[in-house]
Amino acid sequence: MKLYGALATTVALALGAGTALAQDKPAELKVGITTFMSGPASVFGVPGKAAADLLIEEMNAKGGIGGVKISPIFIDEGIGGDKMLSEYRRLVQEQGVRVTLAAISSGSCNIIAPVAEDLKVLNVMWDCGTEKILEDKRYRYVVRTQANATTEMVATVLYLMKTRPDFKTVAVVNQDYAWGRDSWELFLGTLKAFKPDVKVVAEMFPKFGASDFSTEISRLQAMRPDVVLNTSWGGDLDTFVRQASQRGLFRQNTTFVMPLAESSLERLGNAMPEGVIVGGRGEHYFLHPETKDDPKHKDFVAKFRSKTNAYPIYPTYHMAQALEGLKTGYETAMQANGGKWPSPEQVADAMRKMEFKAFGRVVKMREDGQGLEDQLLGLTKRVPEYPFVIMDKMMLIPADMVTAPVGERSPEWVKTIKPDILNSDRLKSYDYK
Amino acid sequence: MRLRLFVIVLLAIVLALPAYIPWLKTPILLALSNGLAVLGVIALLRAGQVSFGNAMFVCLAGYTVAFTARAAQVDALVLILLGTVAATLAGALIGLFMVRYRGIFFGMLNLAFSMVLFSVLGKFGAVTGGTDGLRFDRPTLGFVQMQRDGFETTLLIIAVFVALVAGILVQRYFRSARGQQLAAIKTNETRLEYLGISAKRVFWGGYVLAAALCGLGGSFFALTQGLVTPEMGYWVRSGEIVFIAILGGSGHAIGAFIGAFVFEFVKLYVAAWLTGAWQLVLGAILLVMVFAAPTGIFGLLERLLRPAPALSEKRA
Amino acid sequence: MNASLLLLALMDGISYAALLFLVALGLTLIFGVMNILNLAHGSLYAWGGYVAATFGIVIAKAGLSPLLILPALVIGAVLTGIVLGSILEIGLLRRILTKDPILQLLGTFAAFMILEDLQRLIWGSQPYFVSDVVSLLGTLTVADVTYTRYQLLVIPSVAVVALLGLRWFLNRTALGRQVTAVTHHREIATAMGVNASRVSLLTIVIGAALGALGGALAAPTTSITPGIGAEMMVLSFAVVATAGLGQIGGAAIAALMIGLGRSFAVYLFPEVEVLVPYLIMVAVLLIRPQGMFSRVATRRI
Amino acid sequence: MSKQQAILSTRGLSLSFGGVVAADSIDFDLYPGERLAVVGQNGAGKTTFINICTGYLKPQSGQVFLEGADITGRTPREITRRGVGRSFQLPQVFGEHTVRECLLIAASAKAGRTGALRPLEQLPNAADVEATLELLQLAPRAGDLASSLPEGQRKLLDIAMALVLNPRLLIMDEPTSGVSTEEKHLLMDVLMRALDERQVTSIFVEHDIDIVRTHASRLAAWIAGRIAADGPPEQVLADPVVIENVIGES
Repeated sequence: MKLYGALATTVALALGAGTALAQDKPAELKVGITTFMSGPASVFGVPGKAAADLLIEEMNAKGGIGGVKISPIFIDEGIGGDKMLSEYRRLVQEQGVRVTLAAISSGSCNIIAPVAEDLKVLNVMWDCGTEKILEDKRYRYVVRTQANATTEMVATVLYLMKTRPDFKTVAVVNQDYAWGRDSWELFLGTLKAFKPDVKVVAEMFPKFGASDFSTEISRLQAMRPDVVLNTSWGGDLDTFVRQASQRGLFRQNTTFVMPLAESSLERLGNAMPEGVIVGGRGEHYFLHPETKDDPKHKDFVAKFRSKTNAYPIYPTYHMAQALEGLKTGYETAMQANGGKWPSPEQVADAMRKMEFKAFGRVVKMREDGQGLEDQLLGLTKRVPEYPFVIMDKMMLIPADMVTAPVGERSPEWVKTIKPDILNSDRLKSYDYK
Repeated sequence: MRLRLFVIVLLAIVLALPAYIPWLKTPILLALSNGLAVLGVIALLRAGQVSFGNAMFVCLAGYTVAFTARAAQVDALVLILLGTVAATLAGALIGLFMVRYRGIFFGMLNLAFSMVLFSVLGKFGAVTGGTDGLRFDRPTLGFVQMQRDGFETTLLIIAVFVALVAGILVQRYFRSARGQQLAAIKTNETRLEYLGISAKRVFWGGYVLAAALCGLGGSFFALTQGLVTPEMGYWVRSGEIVFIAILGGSGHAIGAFIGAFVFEFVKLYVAAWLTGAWQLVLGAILLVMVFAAPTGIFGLLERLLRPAPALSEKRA
Repeated sequence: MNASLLLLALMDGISYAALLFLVALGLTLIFGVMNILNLAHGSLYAWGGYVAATFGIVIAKAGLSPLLILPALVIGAVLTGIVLGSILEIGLLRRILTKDPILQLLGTFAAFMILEDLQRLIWGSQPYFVSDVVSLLGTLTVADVTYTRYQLLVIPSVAVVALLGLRWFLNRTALGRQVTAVTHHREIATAMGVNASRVSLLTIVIGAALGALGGALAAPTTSITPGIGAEMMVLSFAVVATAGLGQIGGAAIAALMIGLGRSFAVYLFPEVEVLVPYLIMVAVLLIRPQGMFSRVATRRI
Repeated sequence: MSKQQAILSTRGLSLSFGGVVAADSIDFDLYPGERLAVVGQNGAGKTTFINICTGYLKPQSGQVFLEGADITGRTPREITRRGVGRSFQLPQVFGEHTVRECLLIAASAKAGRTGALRPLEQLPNAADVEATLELLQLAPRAGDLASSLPEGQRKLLDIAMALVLNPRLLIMDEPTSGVSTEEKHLLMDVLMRALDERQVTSIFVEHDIDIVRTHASRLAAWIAGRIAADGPPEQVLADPVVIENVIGES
């Protein structure tokens, strides 16, 4: 009896070994992930990392990707571009990492994209927004599993035109760095396509990380523009909103447009007034009208809350999309590869022809590596269920309507947008229930 | 002389390691570029002056390289030259104003100038690429178009050579009469004037030298990264450079490079291992240096390297 | 620019200048006594802010009246000053008193780096704030622009009190005169039997508390985030350098110049706002290399 | 001797700080080869006079002439380059350099552009340095840090740094202050021998009357910013005003 048992195990082992050889899968899939663990942007990086830990654990529990477990290695973007670059190369050339998720800041993406290309490393830009990277240069190894700045800003204008169409004057208070400047350029360019005669009354770019906006606020109070755009995030946005509400700026009848505010709502609590147009850089929200009751999503929200006691914000969803996209990419590539473990090249190619779904709608990947992710915006509203404002009058805007087609440059393309897309029946709106 | 041996060994290591561990090229190149900038700041330290703005010259050279590389097909060697020249000219100009100030005023004014450059680069995005900076494609090196790997190897060799030559020349300058006059500024400017020596002119020389070396470093930095950002000129960077100078020790040119390498790798590994606490570790190291080894790592090595050093070489 | 905008710019500048002044005051005081420029002063500002914010949150959690936050801010600042100030003085400053000025700078820079990370380890990187007190104090309207009483009245008056209080302390009290004596000439003061190290400890605690107070008072209107320390440090240096090292009254004027200059810039040429402090400093030092209010000391030979 | 041209002259030199009159329209001539001692109470204006003549202070009125050329308000650097050396009451040396290095740096002032870029030890005029070290008996301490020297030798070094440039006029502010009485005479002997050898005209401020008697060829007594008495030492020292106001306490 014993003998048979021993024999059985030996055979089993032999077989196991045999199968292992046949597929020659790696023992684990090392994934380098850059995220901000220090510096102001850690308001995104830390939740992003939390989500990564959570989701990777789950994936591995379910057998990882095609039976291969994912083992993440994190790089802190906060140590500065050059140090990050060294660290990135250490991962690739010392630890043999062939797949990376980088990065949060567009600056980091700018540094890493060409390096990844040269080192033949599959890089998924998991959170950075700048559309320029994929529009200026064609990459083979670099893809983005989420929308880009153009999609976000054009959708924002669309939502503004749908909800508060009659306005004449607009002002901007953006952080003085690339995103703040570029997003304003895109916003204004698009807006002009709808309202050629719109008047810009003030362009203010307080320095990144400014701690006092009282002068900007006074100026807005003195000018009373109809619309104020503010694409800032983190401490800057919190400070602005808090000071503005203390100063009663929100009481005057101005429409505030804050495309990144979803990531600040819980922190701001009641400082954030009702009726502000907010978005979350994509189409994902813990109260997503279509997926909020989807058990997978509910479960994620619950787990994330118990881990960080905060509701998930957009970077966590972007992380989910990156991992989900990577998984789908590998699986499609594996099929195409006759079940064999694919090379980064094969995955990179596969990731340009596939679709995947995380906690929102399906994201469709394009041949230029850009993911087509719809956009969700809404109006802030106070509700008894939450100690902070939530999004009401949500609208889901299909990505293909608001993204520059392959090979076109966004700043020029937005000027060509036809106002009549406002009448499209594909713009679905939902109330908070 | 043991020092020479030490340097040779160091060079051997720097050149040999990347052959086996390719990823080391980037950090080593960055360390060398930093080292060159530090070398410049050491010149100022010898005059007893701390600049919180010398990264501005690093940055200026970097942008010169980037602009030229984007505008025209120019070889990397020419780019390095242009970057250095630009920084030197800027240094010569700004220096005219700076030599009037000492101590904290000198430090703060340099900081002020660098912050002006920093914000201007960030603001006029149309021209400067804003805070995301300017990326440029790999230029030819020695008029040969190379892949990243070959490019970096060659650049590394050139950088090592340049660093060596710069180190030797600067050390010569330190030991020259002019260099000693510079060091005398630290202790007694009145006496210099009463010897008929213009402290301002001597200091101006030191300042221009510092700017030139920072420019040289900045050019290599830009070529290594293929991207320049305003961050290169942020005052914290200038602080880093001074930090490294103290770490390595300002008693000898080589201190700059010792410091730069230690700093680069400490920061790299600390950041990788105990994320979010690298500043703490660096701070602790700095404190230890201040109390235990005010003459820097070189000061510690010196006894091993030079049995009987001239007293003037003992200074930090 | 018309009269009402002028008025607005003034209003905006004042409260900012007041905060700036409090921090710079602490810095310049410490410099006066130790003759060391404390690069860690920015961290005191940040720590003050975090401690105050924590107090505020505790009070809010305990369901006490937000009015209690005001005293809590001050207490928080004073505690921070006493604890960090003593640690700095005993642990670092008095030990590097005789060292090369460069090493002194680097020493305090090291302290700054350490405090920055400790602060991040303790409070994390999420923004902190305590805004209830501001809303409670209400607002007032000038040229139909709304201001918070807190910014327009509370902060500036605290700054004025600090200035006058310190003046009185230094000139009228025995202890204060000892401080002044040490400021002027440490050796002589010691020779005259002043306990210099006790005086320095006291001064640095006061200076640290002032820095922390700046942060504490900022907490209700701004988000306390990593990095505000470094920011404020550079600005307060600009103030101190512009005024002239160790110039208390001068610091007030320099802070006003920079605060107002900044807010005027936002109205007239927003793009230069960030540069204003540096431009002002450069301009002043061009004309007076020692700063506005210090006299050029001819070295005795 | 008043036929030949004065090496240093002042006319109506005046300067006052606040209420204190430090120089009160001083007319003064110094002739080559003279060895002038200056006496006077503290605050009588001796150092101020030196500071004006060497360009450290600017007079409110009056002029300073060096060999007939007006040097009023010139910088110390220019005046030094014209051949006026100076030593200080508080020795002005390079504390972090060795004695030899201090002198080499001093000598390098004459090395010119290219010379200054040679290694310090290989200055064209390095020989003068060694000579001066010997002359002022500093050779034994040549390798020590300047800051480590005792007061007396630091004073000598201070003077040596001025002397190494071969000035025609050397102005010394209290060369023997802070030096013990027995050392004083040794110091002055060494010094004066050196000055003779180099034929340097000299002015030295001195409190010790013995020193003045032994070493000065001419004596000027300062009282409240003016020269109260000027002439051969014995004559000046006999002057009742001088006896009352100067020697009385020194």
